[in-house]
Amino acid sequence: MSDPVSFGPDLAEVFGPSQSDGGPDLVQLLTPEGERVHHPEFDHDFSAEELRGLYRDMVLTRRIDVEATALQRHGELGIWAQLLGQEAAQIGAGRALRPQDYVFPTYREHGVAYCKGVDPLRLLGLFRGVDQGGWDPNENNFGLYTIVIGAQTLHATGYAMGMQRDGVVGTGDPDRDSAVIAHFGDGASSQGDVNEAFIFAASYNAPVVFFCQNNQWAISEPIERQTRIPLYQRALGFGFPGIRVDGNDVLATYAVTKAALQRAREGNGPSFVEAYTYRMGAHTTTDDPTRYRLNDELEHWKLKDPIERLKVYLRRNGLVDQQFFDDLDAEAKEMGHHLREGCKALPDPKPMDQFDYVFTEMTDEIAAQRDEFAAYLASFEGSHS
Amino acid sequence: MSDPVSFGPDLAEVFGPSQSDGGPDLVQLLTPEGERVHHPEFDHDFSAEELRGLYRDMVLTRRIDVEATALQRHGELGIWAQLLGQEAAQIGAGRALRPQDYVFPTYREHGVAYCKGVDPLRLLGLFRGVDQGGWDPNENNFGLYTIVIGAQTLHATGYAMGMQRDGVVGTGDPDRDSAVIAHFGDGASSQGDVNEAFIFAASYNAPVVFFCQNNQWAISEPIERQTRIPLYQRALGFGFPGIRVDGNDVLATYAVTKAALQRAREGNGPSFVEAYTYRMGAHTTTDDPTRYRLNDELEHWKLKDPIERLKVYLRRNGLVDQQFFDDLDAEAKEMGHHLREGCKALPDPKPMDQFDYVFTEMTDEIAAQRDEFAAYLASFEGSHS
Amino acid sequence: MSTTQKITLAKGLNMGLRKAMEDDDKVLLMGEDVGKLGGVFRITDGLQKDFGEDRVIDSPLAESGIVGTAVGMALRGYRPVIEIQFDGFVYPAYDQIVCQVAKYTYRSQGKVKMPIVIRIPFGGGIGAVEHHSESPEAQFAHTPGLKVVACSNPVDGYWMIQQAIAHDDPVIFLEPKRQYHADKAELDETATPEPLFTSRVVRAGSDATVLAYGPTVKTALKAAEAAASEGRNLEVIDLRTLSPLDMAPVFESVRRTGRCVITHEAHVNLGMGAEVAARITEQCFYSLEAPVLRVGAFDMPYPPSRIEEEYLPDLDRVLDAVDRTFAF
Amino acid sequence: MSTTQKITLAKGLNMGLRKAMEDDDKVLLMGEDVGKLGGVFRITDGLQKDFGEDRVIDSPLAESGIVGTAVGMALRGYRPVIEIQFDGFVYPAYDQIVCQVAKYTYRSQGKVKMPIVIRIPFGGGIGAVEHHSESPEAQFAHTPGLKVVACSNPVDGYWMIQQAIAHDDPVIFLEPKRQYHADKAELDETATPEPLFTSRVVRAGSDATVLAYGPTVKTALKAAEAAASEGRNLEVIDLRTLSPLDMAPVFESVRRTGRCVITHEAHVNLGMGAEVAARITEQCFYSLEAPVLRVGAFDMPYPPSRIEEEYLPDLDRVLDAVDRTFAF
Ligand SMILES: Cc1ncc(C[n+]2csc(CCOP(=O)(O)OP(=O)(O)O)c2C)c(N)n1
Ligand SMILES: Cc1ncc(C[n+]2csc(CCOP(=O)(O)OP(=O)(O)O)c2C)c(N)n1
Ligand SMILES: [Mg+2]
Ligand SMILES: [Mg+2]
Repeated sequence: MSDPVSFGPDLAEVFGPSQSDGGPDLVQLLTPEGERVHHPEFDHDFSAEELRGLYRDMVLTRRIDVEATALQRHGELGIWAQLLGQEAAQIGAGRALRPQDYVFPTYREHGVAYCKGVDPLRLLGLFRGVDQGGWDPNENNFGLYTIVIGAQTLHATGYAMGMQRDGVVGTGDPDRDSAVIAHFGDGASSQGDVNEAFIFAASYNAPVVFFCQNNQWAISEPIERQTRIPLYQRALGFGFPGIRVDGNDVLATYAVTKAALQRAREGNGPSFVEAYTYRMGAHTTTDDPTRYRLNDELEHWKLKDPIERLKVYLRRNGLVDQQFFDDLDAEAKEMGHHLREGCKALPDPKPMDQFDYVFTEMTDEIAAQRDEFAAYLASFEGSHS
Repeated sequence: MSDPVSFGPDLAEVFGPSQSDGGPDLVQLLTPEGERVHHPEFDHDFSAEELRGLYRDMVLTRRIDVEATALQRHGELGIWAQLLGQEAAQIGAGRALRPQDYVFPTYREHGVAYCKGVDPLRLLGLFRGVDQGGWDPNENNFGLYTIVIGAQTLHATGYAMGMQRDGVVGTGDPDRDSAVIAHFGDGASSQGDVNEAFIFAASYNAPVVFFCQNNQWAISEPIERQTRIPLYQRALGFGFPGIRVDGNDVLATYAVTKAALQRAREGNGPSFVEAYTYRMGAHTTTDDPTRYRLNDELEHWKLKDPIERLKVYLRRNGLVDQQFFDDLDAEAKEMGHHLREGCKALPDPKPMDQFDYVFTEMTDEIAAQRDEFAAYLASFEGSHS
Repeated sequence: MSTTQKITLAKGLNMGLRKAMEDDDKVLLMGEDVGKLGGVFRITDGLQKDFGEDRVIDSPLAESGIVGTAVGMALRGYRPVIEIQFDGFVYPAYDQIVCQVAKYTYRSQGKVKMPIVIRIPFGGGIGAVEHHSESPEAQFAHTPGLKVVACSNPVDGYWMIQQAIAHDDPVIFLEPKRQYHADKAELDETATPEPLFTSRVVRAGSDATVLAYGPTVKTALKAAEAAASEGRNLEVIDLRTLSPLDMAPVFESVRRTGRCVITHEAHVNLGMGAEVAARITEQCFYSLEAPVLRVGAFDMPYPPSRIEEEYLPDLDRVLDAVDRTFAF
Repeated sequence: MSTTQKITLAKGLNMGLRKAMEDDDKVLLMGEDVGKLGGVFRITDGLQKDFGEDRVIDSPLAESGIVGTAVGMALRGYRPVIEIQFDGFVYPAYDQIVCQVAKYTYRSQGKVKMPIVIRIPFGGGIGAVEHHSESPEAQFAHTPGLKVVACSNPVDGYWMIQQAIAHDDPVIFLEPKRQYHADKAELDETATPEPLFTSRVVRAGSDATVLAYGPTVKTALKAAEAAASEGRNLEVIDLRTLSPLDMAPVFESVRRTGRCVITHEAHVNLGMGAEVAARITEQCFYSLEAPVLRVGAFDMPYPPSRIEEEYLPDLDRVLDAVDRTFAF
């Protein structure tokens, strides 16, 4: 029996071929050309106002990103994690949330933060080095940015388990039923923590949506290093559904995420959404993507720009006029102004205050260190060695 | 769109129903009643000698286990991890190995160790507290027992990557082509490390077989805590085949593992074998399973005893005579004697020697500690405080 | 009117956990085998039966998962109490502990609390196999944002676990596993316990100070008894809190005695003894008749259990160190 | 005839890695982004191009996976050199490091070697966000079975990385990331380096001893210069090896000077300074005019980068501590 046997189910049959354009399983409601298509399962009747709103959100989000990138170039931020190209994935997901839903972001979820009502200016603090997340996570149900890859997926699962215990899952009351969304990247899917989060969520049937923005790259490493089959299929092995949506299609991302959240809120447990998208910028402002990827790829994805396709659709269907664009332009400018001025005005942290934050109440040990440090600093006043 | 949607593929459809008896996907060649059945993909023509050999291996393995358990009861071992009920899973897997294949065991792979030619006496050292694995892993290509759950699956994957670099995979030379087998339990499947091992193995197409003995329990926790779908299906989400075999059927386990190893040796990458079995004893000799599981369950599984069914088959088909059983009995007794006598004769470790093993060459620091300790011990000679 | 009962450490912890769960329904227990089995040491015995599966949670076999989900539950307002099955199995959760549990409060400038207790049965002496006898306290004490305490006796077990659970910062709670079922002590549930983050003089003396915590407190007390029979009067302090340290009683003692020995099961190199010695030397420089000496494990991995007692600090090695301080 | 060239630390490490790979084809590099990108700091720049993807391995994004597979490769006879992208990301691999890498040789009674080098860019001062400025050395030095070294300059970088790779025990190799592209130094590739596990006096002096390693060596040297201008003559020792420690030159120095300050970026509490201070006090008790003083981070998580320079030990804080030793 040394001839090669077919071992278990044929993977290609189970999963279908992997395709660089997202493959046949990609859920799409708006093509790159701006054509509205329909999906048998995931669809939604968008009102003109909804569509204009999503467009506006994406434009403002891109503006936040462009502005922050410029601030980094001008030395006002130490670094910035750009989201260029991922606006639809983030706005689609962010707008599918209800106020009672809770978000666990990575370091790139600027668009989701915006949807949750976090002042974008607050996002700059971390990158400017004045704080490590200046917003109150419980004010907008938007957690602090998490830098250790994947760690937040477990927090999300635990938070969702807390919701279960609070009796806010599956009650049938739409204002009460709640869910959690955990954001992470394609690279993060390789971390033990993320896979453990899948296991815990499945085991307890926790109301959490694992929302992965597969932007094709983890710094210099392509998605093929992390998985050899389409990533959304990872979920199947853990016993919950996975689905791939066109992450550059804000309508599809909205519809799919909404369904996933609803499923969770209703007590039907976790699911996995792979938003198939592309990081058009560098990993961060300190990265140089020309070292590891071809320009062709970027050009190819530029044709799928998430904002352009909705613009074309809105125009073609007469849902917008010039006034809309002018107003939005003004709003974006205002946003830019807010960030530029606000950034420079962000107060530097006070070294002496830092001692306050280590514990909920300062220990004697820390108080002693603070006092010594104060005395040391005071010793420079007047004479200086 | 607040009605519940069917979200992604229907799991029950993809995976089939989970069944406590192993379900329809269970590969079996010998029924609990000792009836030989055939499988379209995984079969093997066993010679009478092979069959008698497998039977003998299981009986001797059980004897090792029974003997060690008794030694623990008599205070000769601090603890013992029993394999009662898992003989077929271990012998099936162990006999499928070639000498050049390498094993990464847990703490329970006594049967596999035996197949690899490790003197069972050597296994006792760890449990007696005289060493932490007294065999040389490279002598029999049998790694040291690993106690931290799941850690060895990564070692296995790395070792397999080393084989790839050594050019001993996919050459077509059966004496050269090699593979690794990584043993772990159902509980272990929840560890980040195990899932990372799947990812690395898939990413590099490493020649490793992940061999999981699903004995239904991780100490007191049932398999349902770790997964809500059959465990072998976990592999599919990582992009390699998974298969469930009747782990109480030594013939099926042998055939399936052999195919999996061959696949790996030929350069076709990792696969996952779930040996569906049952831990008939306690987790270890310090465990009390009556606290968490019903006797009924045990009784149910006793009817599937891995040794009994092969005995019935051998007898019914006239492949054995009384002499065979008598000889085997004598051999088992001899094994018992070897373990009992050998165990008590295992030399206690010498405290002074321990300093030698921390590093490949002793550092001055450690030498100083050794010398101080020696002087301290010497101070007791003669007078004593 | 106080009623007292004789309890083991295991019982004290079990009673303390029960009390904490009764007092605050946000308290949850999580871990491997903590439910039906009541934990491999039976510390959570009976609690799932009485408080249900939602509050005493058997987890999948993944320590990072346990701690990581506990962080999420704490963010939702719960007070998770985690059992790590054995000391050597805390490391898969190390990242979540040092990067998340320890830092969340600081990261959020105090806006977020992390009232998580991580219970770790620690230390050796039970004849176990590898990874079951570790003393990982120094690594946690080195990490800002964590508090680290160690109980040494049944009564402290009862009170300290309740105090740790009621505390709003994360606490690494070390339990000397060899003591779980060893000695009994009289518990008066109506008494008022001392604050959690305090050291305690457990035997007064004047010739030298011996510092200990967790399992070595008993060793130190035995050493003091033996020394007394030879006319040497040792003061023994149970540190109880390892981070923050409560050094005031230590300084006071060492200034009186001039000599100090610290003993723990952890490796000497960069163990708690290093920090305590450095602080004593900084603060009591002119009082010291001898350097602070440290008695702990040799700098090697924990040995096979047949010889563990030769490696663990014992009465003789403590006395030997005391003798050496007198040789200065 | 020796030819020399001026190199940065980044260049020295890159050259050293290349040399090690040329010398021994069992040497493999593994890590996130070490291949095409050459690492986020470009330390492995060009190596995948020249040695191929089988020897310079871009890994999935999982640190435990990287270290765990390296253990397997070491068992197969390879010599893996791992790059951890930033200090703060070593913790997911902590379990594999302390329970497997550190213990395998001991567990097998010396039958198995673990020639693994784990390179960690460490320390702050680069204006980074959280988790990118940590100093985790004490945790590894506390773990028996690991060796821990820190380079401080380009020439040491070149030699030490080769020596670490050629060494048969696991080495945690700390690289002061703020120095990667800072100063250049003259490298003579034909020179004979000192042994790996040795400390080195980098400035002779007689009034007090300042100990440093990694990024603080430069700080200490600057402090010594400033002190010299005020007539105080500081001896500076670059510890280089943190485990094992090479204390002989330190004891010799402190016995002469009677005063010692140690500085590192890690937290003072249970940092390397605690161990070094304890050992000095034990061995040089009668020579000490003052306690060994420690200058390091306050016991809080690493702060937002805008104020990191106020937290990191600097020239002034080192001098202040030296002053304080003279106040005794
Ligand atoms: C545990 C850990 N390891 C490494 C890093 C360094 N790092 C930051 S982002 C990144 C790539 C993440 O890729 P992905 O998950 O795809 O997210 P993306 O940045 O593409 O959105 C890496 C390796 C980290 N932050 N945490
Ligand atoms: C990291 C870690 N956590 C916890 C333990 C304690 N422990 C030992 S065996 C075990 C259960 C293992 O179950 P499973 O993987 O199913 O293997 P089995 O013992 O059933 O063969 C546990 C929790 C451990 N050894 N390592
Ligand atoms: Mg990505
Ligand atoms: Mg099991």
